[in-house]
Amino acid sequence: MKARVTFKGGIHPPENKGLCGELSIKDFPPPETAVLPLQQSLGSASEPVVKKGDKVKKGTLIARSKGYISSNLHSSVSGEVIDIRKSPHPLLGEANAIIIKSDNRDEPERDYSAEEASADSLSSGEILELIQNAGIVGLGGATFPAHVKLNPPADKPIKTFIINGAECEPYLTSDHSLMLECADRILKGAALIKKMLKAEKCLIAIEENKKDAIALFRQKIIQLKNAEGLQVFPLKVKYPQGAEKQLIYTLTGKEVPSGGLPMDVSVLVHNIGTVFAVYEAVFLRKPLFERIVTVSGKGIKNPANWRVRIGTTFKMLVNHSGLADKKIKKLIMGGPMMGLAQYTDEVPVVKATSGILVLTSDEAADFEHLACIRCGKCVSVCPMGLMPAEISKMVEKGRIDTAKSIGLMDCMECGSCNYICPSGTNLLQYIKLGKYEYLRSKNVKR
Amino acid sequence: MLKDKHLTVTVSPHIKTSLTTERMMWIVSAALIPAAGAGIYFFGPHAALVIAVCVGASIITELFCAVLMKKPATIKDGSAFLTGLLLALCLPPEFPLWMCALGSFFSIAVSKFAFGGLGHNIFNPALAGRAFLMGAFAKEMTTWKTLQDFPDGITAATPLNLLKEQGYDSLMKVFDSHSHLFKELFIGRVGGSIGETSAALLIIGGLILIFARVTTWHIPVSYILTVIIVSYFTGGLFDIPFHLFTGGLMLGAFFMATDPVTSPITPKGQIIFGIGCGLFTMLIRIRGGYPEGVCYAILLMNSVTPLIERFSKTRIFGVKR
Amino acid sequence: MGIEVIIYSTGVLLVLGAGFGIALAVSSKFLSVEEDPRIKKISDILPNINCGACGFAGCSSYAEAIVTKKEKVNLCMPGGEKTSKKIAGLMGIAPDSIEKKVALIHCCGGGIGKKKYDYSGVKDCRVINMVAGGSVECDYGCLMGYACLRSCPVHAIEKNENLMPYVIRDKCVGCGRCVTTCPRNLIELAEYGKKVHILCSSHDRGAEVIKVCKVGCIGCGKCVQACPFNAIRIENNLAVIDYSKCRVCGKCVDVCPVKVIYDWRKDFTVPGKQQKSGKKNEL
Amino acid sequence: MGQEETNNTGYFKELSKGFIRENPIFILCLGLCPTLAVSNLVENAFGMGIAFFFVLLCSNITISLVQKLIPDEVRIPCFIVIIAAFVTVASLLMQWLIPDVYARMSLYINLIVVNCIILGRAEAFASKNNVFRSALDAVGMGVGFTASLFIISAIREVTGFGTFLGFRLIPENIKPITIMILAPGAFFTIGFLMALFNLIRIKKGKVSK
Repeated sequence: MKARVTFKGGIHPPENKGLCGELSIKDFPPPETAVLPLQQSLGSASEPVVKKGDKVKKGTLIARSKGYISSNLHSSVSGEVIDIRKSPHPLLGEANAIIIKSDNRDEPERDYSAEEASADSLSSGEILELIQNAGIVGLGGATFPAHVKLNPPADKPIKTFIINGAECEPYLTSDHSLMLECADRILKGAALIKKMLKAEKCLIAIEENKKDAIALFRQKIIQLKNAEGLQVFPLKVKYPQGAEKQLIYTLTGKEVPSGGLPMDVSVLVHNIGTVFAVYEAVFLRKPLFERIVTVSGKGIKNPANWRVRIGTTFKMLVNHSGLADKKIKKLIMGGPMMGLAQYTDEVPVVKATSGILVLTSDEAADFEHLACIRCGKCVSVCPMGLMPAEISKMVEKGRIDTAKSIGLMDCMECGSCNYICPSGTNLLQYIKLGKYEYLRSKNVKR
Repeated sequence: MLKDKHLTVTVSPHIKTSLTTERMMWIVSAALIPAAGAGIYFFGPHAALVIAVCVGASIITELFCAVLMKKPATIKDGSAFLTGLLLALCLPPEFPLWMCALGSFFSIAVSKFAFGGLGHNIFNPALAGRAFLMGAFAKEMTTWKTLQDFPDGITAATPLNLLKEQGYDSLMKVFDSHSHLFKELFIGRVGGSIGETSAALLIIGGLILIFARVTTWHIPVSYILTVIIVSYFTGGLFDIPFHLFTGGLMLGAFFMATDPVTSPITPKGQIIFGIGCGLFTMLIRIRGGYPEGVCYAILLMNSVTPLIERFSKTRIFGVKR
Repeated sequence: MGIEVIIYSTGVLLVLGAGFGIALAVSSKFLSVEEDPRIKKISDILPNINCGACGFAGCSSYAEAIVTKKEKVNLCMPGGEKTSKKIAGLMGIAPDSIEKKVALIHCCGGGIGKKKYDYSGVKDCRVINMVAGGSVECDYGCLMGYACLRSCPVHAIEKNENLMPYVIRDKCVGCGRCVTTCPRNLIELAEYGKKVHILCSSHDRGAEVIKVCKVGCIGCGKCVQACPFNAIRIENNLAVIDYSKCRVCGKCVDVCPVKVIYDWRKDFTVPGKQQKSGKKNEL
Repeated sequence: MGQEETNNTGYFKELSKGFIRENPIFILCLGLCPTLAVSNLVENAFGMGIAFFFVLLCSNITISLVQKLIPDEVRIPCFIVIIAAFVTVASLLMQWLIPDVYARMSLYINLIVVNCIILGRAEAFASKNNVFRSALDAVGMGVGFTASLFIISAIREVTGFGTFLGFRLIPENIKPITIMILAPGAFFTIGFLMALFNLIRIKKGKVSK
């Protein structure tokens, strides 16, 4: 099956995916000290269950989820808890974190390499519990706790389960390399989730620039015995192909209503990394304490994909990969389109870190801010069908209500408009400001 | 070590397209150069002087206004250069130079800076300048130059003028046959404004714009299609190429109507805009007092751009109509 | 012009005037809409800067609410006591007391505090605050994005020489727009009469404050001891004045080691600047 | 406008406000219709200005005299009657004194009846102030209007015809700018002068940007 339909809009930024060279995953050595921020997912921060001086092993639970939308946190090294204090956080600036000093023995809590035979006979509830205990969150970057997403309300059954392997962000190849190395396991995880959700179909969506992954998955599915409803779906190469709503539209033709969730159209989307983490949690009983991270950008001498423990600082990764002898401008967590710029390299890898980019000043060029010439490019690229220039102008004038009425809150902040704008106006920043102001005014009124 | 480096922190996205406003303006200017060159080749050195004066006066006016309004002077972005060039291309080749300068001044100072500068003007500055000159110096604006290498040298008027004032027969007398007329029109060896005569070169320039993604196909295609349809129904098959290749239609459709500032931002709005331009152009050409209607048609549609935008909003994803 | 013209025109005018006069009388009886004239009068009294401090969309809707919904007459902060009294007189009720309040920015170190990173993008503190927790090291410091300055309807906020925004107290009408605008909640409305304030909001421990800012409250407690009325307490590492007890003696000002307590009766109006008052008051 | 305190100081202020501060054309934007119509020749503009001045002065004085007599509800019809009477007088006078100017612009003279400056001053000022102040206001506004008209027409006549009061200023071989004597020219001129007046006011600090 070839991708025929696609969503409206989108852009084609230079991919730069080739920087990483061969797509093998290398193991990054466990860090001397791991910094594990308590806030790793959307919702509330988790509550520490260890205190200063406690000995922990790799995979020991160190913080428990607090509230429904929250996640567990496990130690990524074996060693001693030396402090719980405020430290840099890649998303929040600063937040409380558990600091663990490694004893260099890397002792696991249990053996994570042997596959549990009994996994196939588990009930849905048991699987969910395993997932929740393992502290799995959406690894695409949104970090929504996986057990919440996998437990839709009874009146909204899931018919189609989509595995998002689009990885449309430039530079990043972590999902791609994971797909190439662990196709079998991903498929196992996919089958498990599909069974658990009682979904009719399971679509694996992969962008066409990852031909080898598409071929590999197709071949594996043919080999599989119970591959009913399992399908690989090649996607047109463009950004933001991996955005949830756009992906659902491309694959099923259904539009998630404004303000709604994918389950409103009986669809559930999970990132490829999350599916892999689910496999590990259920079949290996391994909690989420490491993930694949792309370290790339033209500022890096040897870009590569690493399997990194959560809590490793960016500094270690960057130094290990080597800095290129160029003018370095930005350090980014995530992709260049939606990633967050960091002010220090002391921040640790968290569950949301899909990539670390060091961009040189010619890649991340600053634009001279010129007047909007109303070229309409932002309108034609907006995948949500908004008029970003209008919205940002309204926000700039302080007319938040007008901005709301023309779709301010429908923006998903993909940044396409900002990328394409020839005048270099900061459309997305104004839209973010507008959202902030709108939520704030709503809170005041309450 | 990253620590010693100066890290810049911004909101995402961190990469941007290389197609800047500045580059867009220069691409448009470059796309106009073949047509301008043809104008100079056909009409002689005075045409080059007209172009030079218009561009120079535009840039000087832009500088002057920027200083007066205490705004940073934006000569580098090429918008003043482009306005001057476009204005020159829709002026007659023998136009007095001081009038060129005055028109450029009007274009930049009144129709652009008085509205707030680049991005805020309601009317296309070059066309507004032309309309001003038309109002101020009607006689000079309709005095066309005779082409030296033309068979009998009597055609001191554009083909549209001939048709309007002397009728179909005299047009045929000058050009002998349809095929000859269309050939001359297509190449551009007819009377007219400096840059509007050579349809072939203008089409090439327009295609450059579309392929360089400076502009989209919506306005030119809907404009030209409307003209084709209207001319077919009002005059028949002969009228289609005649109306397409005479006057400033190609220049207007590819370079003037597509001016981003004064046209709607939504694709649907751009199509409506193009259709409106086409209808008004044909209305003025067929029923109006002027032989040529491109300039006023586009100016008229410019004035309703906000209205079009209001009625051609894009559909927000996930929102049912 | 003959005499007959005069007579004729007089007659025509008379007849027309009588006819239309009757028509007017009839229509005024049947078509008139009862509108309370007090609404317009109150509208005229109100300052018409539409600041929104009263909680209504604008001055005219507040005027309407006073007449139709018997809203309190002391809600107009910019107008102050004078306006309140005038409206009360018009409505025939006793005026409620009104305290003049001015905005106060509880930070004076944004411009001299340590920077966390180089920011580039929209220069608005509400945006800067979203990026990695703000561009200054101090978590409670002003980000110098001047959203307050732009939100002020009467241009009462300016930048001082350290580029910190400050409030011109005599221009401020106390509408409270800047209070809701500030993304770090550094601004509050303070009584105009109580002229001693602590210009810092940092709840960090003293050692951390010293690291990032020269003019940050370190919670040393010297002011607490100096206060003869027990009006100052240390709350979560930050000195806070209890205005119900404060008698504005100014003793705390002198003992503060980091100079974050300001006395507006002395000869400076601009925090961090020590400028003679009144000099920079014009726009 | 009418809310100035009625103390005895500032008579000069009352008089001079029409020149620049509250110039009827450039600041208050009143009476643009005759301004557009008659300002392409200085001669016409002058005639219009004089007629206008006369009507404004007389109506302001009369209205301030009878303000107590007129009931509030029917003040507009009464004002119109008064103004119309003076316009008739003015047009009769002009017909007698300067017949050739009158012939060119009789229509516009009659239209003074509904000119918004006169009605506006009557409504906003004369009906609330005493006779002397109203007269001062009328003189100020009248002079302001006439002067403004004179400036506009001078610019338009020189650029559009190349003449001033009929004398040729610009040599024949330089083409005059035809558009300046058409309605758009009036708009351009008024627009530029308005910008100039606003600039003066901003410089003086009367208006904040």
